[in-house]
Amino acid sequence: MDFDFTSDQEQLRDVVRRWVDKDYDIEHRRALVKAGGHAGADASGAWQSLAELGLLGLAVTGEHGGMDMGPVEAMVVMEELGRGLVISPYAGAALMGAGVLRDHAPSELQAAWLPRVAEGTARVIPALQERGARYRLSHVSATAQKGADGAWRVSGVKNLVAIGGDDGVAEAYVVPARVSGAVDAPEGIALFLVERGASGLKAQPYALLDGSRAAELTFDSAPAALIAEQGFAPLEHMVDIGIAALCAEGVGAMESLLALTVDYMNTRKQFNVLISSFQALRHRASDMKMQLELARSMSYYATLKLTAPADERRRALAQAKVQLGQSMRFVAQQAVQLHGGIGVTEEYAAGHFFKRLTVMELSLGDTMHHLGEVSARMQDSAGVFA
Amino acid sequence: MDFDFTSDQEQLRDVVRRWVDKDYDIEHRRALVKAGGHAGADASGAWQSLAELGLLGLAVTGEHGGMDMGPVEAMVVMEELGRGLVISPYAGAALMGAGVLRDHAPSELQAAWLPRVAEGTARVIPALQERGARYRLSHVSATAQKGADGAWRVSGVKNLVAIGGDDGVAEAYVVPARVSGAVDAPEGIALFLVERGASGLKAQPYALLDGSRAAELTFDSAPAALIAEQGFAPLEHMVDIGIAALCAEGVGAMESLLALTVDYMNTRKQFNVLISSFQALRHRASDMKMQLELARSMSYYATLKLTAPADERRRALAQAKVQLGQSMRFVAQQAVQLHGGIGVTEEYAAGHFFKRLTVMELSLGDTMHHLGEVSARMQDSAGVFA
Amino acid sequence: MDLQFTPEQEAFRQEMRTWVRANLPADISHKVHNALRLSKDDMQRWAKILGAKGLHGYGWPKEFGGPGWDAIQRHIFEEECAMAGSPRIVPFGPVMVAPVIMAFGSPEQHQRFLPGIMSGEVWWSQGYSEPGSGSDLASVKTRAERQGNKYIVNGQKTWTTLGQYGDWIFCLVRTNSEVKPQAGISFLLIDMKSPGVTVRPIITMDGEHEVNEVFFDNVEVPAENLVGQENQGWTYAKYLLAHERTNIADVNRAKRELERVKRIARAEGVYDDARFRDQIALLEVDVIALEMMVLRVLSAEHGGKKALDVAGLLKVRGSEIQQRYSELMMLAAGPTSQVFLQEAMEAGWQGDQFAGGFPGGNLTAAPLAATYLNYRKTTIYGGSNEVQRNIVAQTLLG
Amino acid sequence: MDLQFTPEQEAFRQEMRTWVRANLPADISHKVHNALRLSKDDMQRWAKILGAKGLHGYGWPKEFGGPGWDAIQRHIFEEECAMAGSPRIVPFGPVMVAPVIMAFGSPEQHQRFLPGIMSGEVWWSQGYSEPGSGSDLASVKTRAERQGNKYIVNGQKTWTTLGQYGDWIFCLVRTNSEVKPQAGISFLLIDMKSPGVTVRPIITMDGEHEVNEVFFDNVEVPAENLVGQENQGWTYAKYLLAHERTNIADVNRAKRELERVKRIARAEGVYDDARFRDQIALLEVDVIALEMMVLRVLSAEHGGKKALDVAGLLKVRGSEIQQRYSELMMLAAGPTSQVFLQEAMEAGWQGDQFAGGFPGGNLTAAPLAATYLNYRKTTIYGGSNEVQRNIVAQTLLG
Repeated sequence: MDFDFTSDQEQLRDVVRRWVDKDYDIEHRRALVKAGGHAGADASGAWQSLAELGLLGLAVTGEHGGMDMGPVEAMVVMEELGRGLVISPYAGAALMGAGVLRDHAPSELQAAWLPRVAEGTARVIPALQERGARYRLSHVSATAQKGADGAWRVSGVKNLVAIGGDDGVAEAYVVPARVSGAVDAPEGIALFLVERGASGLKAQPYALLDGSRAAELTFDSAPAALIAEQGFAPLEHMVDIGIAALCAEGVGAMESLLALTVDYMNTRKQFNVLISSFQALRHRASDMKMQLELARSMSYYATLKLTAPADERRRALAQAKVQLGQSMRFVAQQAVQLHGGIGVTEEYAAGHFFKRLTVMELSLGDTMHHLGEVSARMQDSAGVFA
Repeated sequence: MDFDFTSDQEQLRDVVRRWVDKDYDIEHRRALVKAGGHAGADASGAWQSLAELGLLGLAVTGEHGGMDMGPVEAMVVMEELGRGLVISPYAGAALMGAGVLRDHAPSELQAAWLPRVAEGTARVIPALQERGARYRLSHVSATAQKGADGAWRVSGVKNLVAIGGDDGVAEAYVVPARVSGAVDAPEGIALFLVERGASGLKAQPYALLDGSRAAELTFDSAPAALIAEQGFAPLEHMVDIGIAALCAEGVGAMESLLALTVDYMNTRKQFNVLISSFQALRHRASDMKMQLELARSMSYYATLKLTAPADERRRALAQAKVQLGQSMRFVAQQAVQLHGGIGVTEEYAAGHFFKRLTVMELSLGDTMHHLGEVSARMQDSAGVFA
Repeated sequence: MDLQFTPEQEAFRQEMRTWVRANLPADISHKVHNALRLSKDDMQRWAKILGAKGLHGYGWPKEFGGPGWDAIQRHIFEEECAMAGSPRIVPFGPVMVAPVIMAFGSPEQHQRFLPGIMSGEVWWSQGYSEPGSGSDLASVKTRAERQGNKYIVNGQKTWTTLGQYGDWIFCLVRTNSEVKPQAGISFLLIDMKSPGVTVRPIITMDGEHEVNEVFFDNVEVPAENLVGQENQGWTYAKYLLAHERTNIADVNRAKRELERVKRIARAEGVYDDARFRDQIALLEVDVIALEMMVLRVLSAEHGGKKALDVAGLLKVRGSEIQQRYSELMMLAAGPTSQVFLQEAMEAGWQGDQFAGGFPGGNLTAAPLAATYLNYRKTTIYGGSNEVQRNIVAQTLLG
Repeated sequence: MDLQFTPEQEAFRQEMRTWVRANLPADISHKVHNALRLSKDDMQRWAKILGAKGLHGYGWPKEFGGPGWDAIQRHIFEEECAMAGSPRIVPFGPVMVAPVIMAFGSPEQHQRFLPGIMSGEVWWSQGYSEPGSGSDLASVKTRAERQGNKYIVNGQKTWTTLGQYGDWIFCLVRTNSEVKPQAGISFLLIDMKSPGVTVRPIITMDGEHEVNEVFFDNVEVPAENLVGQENQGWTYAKYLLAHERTNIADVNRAKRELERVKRIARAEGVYDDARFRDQIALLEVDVIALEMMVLRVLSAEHGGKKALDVAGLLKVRGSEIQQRYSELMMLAAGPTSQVFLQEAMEAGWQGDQFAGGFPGGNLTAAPLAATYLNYRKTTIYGGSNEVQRNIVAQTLLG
């Protein structure tokens, strides 16, 4: 029972933080958002930087050229990306996509893709969201069929495929498709890898409210490689990796936003005194700190439970997302409120944190969804070790 | 659309308030509670006073010697009883019991009982609660059978029969009992009147947490007079009368408690200044005022919807109880918190208000129960006139 | 005590309902019901329709060309407009500056300004807030120096809602800095086409251009545009604030939007989900309680009894409810709410480039997150909710 | 970073679990698991069992006869005690005054007082709060005047928990009123059997006698009972407060009580009611988050790194959670929670006079409302949650 980071982990944090502080300030981010997806394949240069920092192979095993790091290192990186409000498909590609290949793909698929993932030449991004599915992972109506030639082909539409700051940069997608069963059945879902250039694949990009880009992917008998025929458990695992990443990113973002708010309260005057002198506002700041620390605690919990058996892992990740959802909403709303007018402007950073925190609540299951999961998975015993 | 009270109503309020202020201060109440049920049949003298003030006939028609007043007058009286924290089965007897007889009983039963109700010589009190029923009115396992002689007999156990400050003072009870159907079916429930001295009726009194007294009634083939054979709708109506009364009482109690809190904040010093100078506490008081005014608004709503068609009435009363439940909890909890240590003592009045407000939340359906009702009865349209 | 309106009031409601539904353009009400983007033309078209009927100043007394309605009639009219899906009246002219001009302006000012406000021809803006003033409105820094028969105005206003469309702006300006802040303020009407007036957009985090900065650089304002007396402006400003009254809770719009929450929840398949539905039910109770509180205030006002002291409560609760319904709508559409297509907020957009018309969901989801973002303002502006709580506490505790 | 305890820690836990379960009297744990009334004898019996094993002062270092455990071992022991249903250790002796005596007392005081505390023989009370002091502990008014080799103490303490059983009381007393409040306070140990000491009960709204007023009327206290130096008492008091540490969150008890919530909900038929179950689920998340926060603090303490600055947060959150689980239990039992039978809170009561053993419900409902009432204190005592928020804000904002 130990929550210290190793010196290697602290160093990793420093590396990311230094890059963020130097190359990714809020002005830089705003310029990226303004440019939308029209600025080219790697307008931000962020992916290149992440590659140079060696972060893209974080979850890739050594044999495929990666750093073979674990959930704690992923958490460290995500906290820093959150702190800097970095727009990036890092979690989707370097953690979720790479993770599902590493843990669940046949070895030849791993050999074909993981080295490219690690060196930064291929992003493999999950394409999960279907119309009407809301947050139910088992709601898959995309279909996959095995041809006479033994090759798989996928048809269907996936949405909200998070491609980061630029359009069309993923080299492949992880796609759940149904090989049998009813639309909401967990059974009969297989996971596939579909390449960007596959015939029958069309991508239509658009903006999300946090300024990042996403795409609608339409698959029309697109050739696909099988990752896992019993795909639902790997899908859940991949999503849990994503939830843990979101939790860590949320912690980083809330930490920045609280610091911004504290600074503002100690600068801004109303009625001729600093607004940090008003007790009602001081208590609000104290409540934000509470939510941040509860969230940080549950982010650790999420990360450290990623390697637990599936049942225990799913329950813990749902619990964590409920806490993060509540914390992110509270911290975001109160930060804007404490800033007053300037908090709602596009010009000032607080609003951008607000938007990113809002998107995070709506991603991979919102608070109500995960509350339902916690409720359904509740046990008689209680606590971290229950 | 008019929320003014008539001068008659204002006069009624004055009459009750003067009696409360003069004869029913907190010391008086504490003595009653201390004496428990052991001080005799009318230790408080309150019932006698209420009779002398003419309030017991409020809901009784003129032909039976009552004042034939309506829901608004009942609300006025209940607000004042709430303000004075009067322990009394007034709502049960003078509003619910009298009301169900007036609106649903055969005329000979009315003639036999309503004049005695009006003059204060008979309390007719609802006996509703069964084991395992929680707040479901349709959960009735007590049974009624019609003998060969045409007479009804009731068997079963009812609990939490609110008998006010003294033991065993009700002269009769309104008892739902099943003549057919399954335990939870709304159909097959009839309403009966069972007299105090009926053979086979045993009463076992005990205290409630607010210092009032209740009883467990055991009916063993106790002779009963039929109020209504189709009893469920009358039962719902009677309970709605009770909910409106609770709402009004809650408003009165919250008003007193907020005033007490405001006084305390303007008296008590900490760190050498009045605690009313602390902004965080000031905002809390402001939030209490908000809850009080929302509650008052919904108490009016409840009262004015009592005469609406059953569906509309039930929905409105559930909405009101949800508001009152939330308000009462918030105001009670914050009042004690703002008082600090003294707030939790038996000696000081705040705790007694806290306890009464807690009981009111747990009576005739708690907040969660009524939220379920609101949710189940929701319509596409919205608002007071929807 | 009676929850029902009188037969006369009900007849009035019918009359208004008939008129509004007959005269409100369908394209406008479609936009309002679906929170699509309203153009200047949309807003002004409706203002002029009202104006032609003498109702753009529906709160005005008869002597100034208004209908002379009582508080309940005004409420009924507001409710019918809201439920029919009409745009909110831009308040700066008819609701804000007009009553000040009526009460404190000269007969010449009455004649000059009121007809254009009533007709909806002249667009007014508000010049109250300044950079750094926040909730402390009396800290006015914009100076107006008297030079002969004109004032020279220098300074800056901010958060000027829809100021980009403004023809005129009413401003609090400092005409005396030697006295305590409240005592040196004047109330000035300024033609926004005057040389030296610059309007600069403030883009809010929903990407919209709704508010502005307004700069005054040696702007010459004829002295005849001073309302009332020099240095008495704070009195008029307070009068204006007191005049905003019950509609501050905006409960009629809340009712319409609660119905929209239900429609969206149904379309998104969560209306029958117990967990989500409970949240709607809680909001429903909140809206009804707010409406009852508004009705109590109206009744007191109508009856001429002493006013209920709940104005601060109405603002706090009304704004919290606005935020909550905008949040619930967004949560109803769930993941799809993340999609942020500016063009999808324009009426008529169909999203043919997407497989299902709107990425991953229903077109109704297009404005939901934008509204959620936009409504963060409601607990900040018009006297922040913290300031409102201060006021309520002052009344309670001294 | 690791959520697991080390094999050594797990072995220690097993050892403690075995010992606690073997030595905790079943009648006592039955009462604790069902929130029934504990007698003085119950509490002292357990204290003496711990004392005999040298664990009543389980936080003490070896040199004073304690086990010399580290923070994690202490936590594990507390958890095993809590989950087994042992009473909370009455903290005034072993947790509060003992560390002060160890740190600032004389060798004679060590020898005289520590053994009786460890053994559980001597019951200590706390004399900090005074009428009107509230969260302002430095406003001590109880005077101690030095006369030769003794102090004459006059004044009053209040909120003295379980003071009716007290053998000794440690008090903050004013020995100098010429200086600023904090500088004139001394830390005095007083034999409660001394002439002039009167203990008067304060009955709380749950009807219990748990707290007391303690009056001092010319009480003679030997000067050798002064801890440390005269007028340095505030330093010792602060040391004591800092020593209360992580257990302030009482998360282990929260875990046990959350399990009890679930048992009660099941017995009352609401465990499978989605609406009620969601509330339990929310509480479960709260409890786990609190436990993780406590574990983080322990880890930091154990690792010797700089302490996490979350003490105020632990108190606030821990007390809110206590209030919430007590409330949820009461709501689970619903209408039956209104029944208030003092006698039903005694173990063994069967309610034979009632048709079903307990009026209208289950016997487990007997103490629920009383606990709900009693727990209103948790956000008030030990530095009210408002004061804790002040402290957190001070750290954040300066």
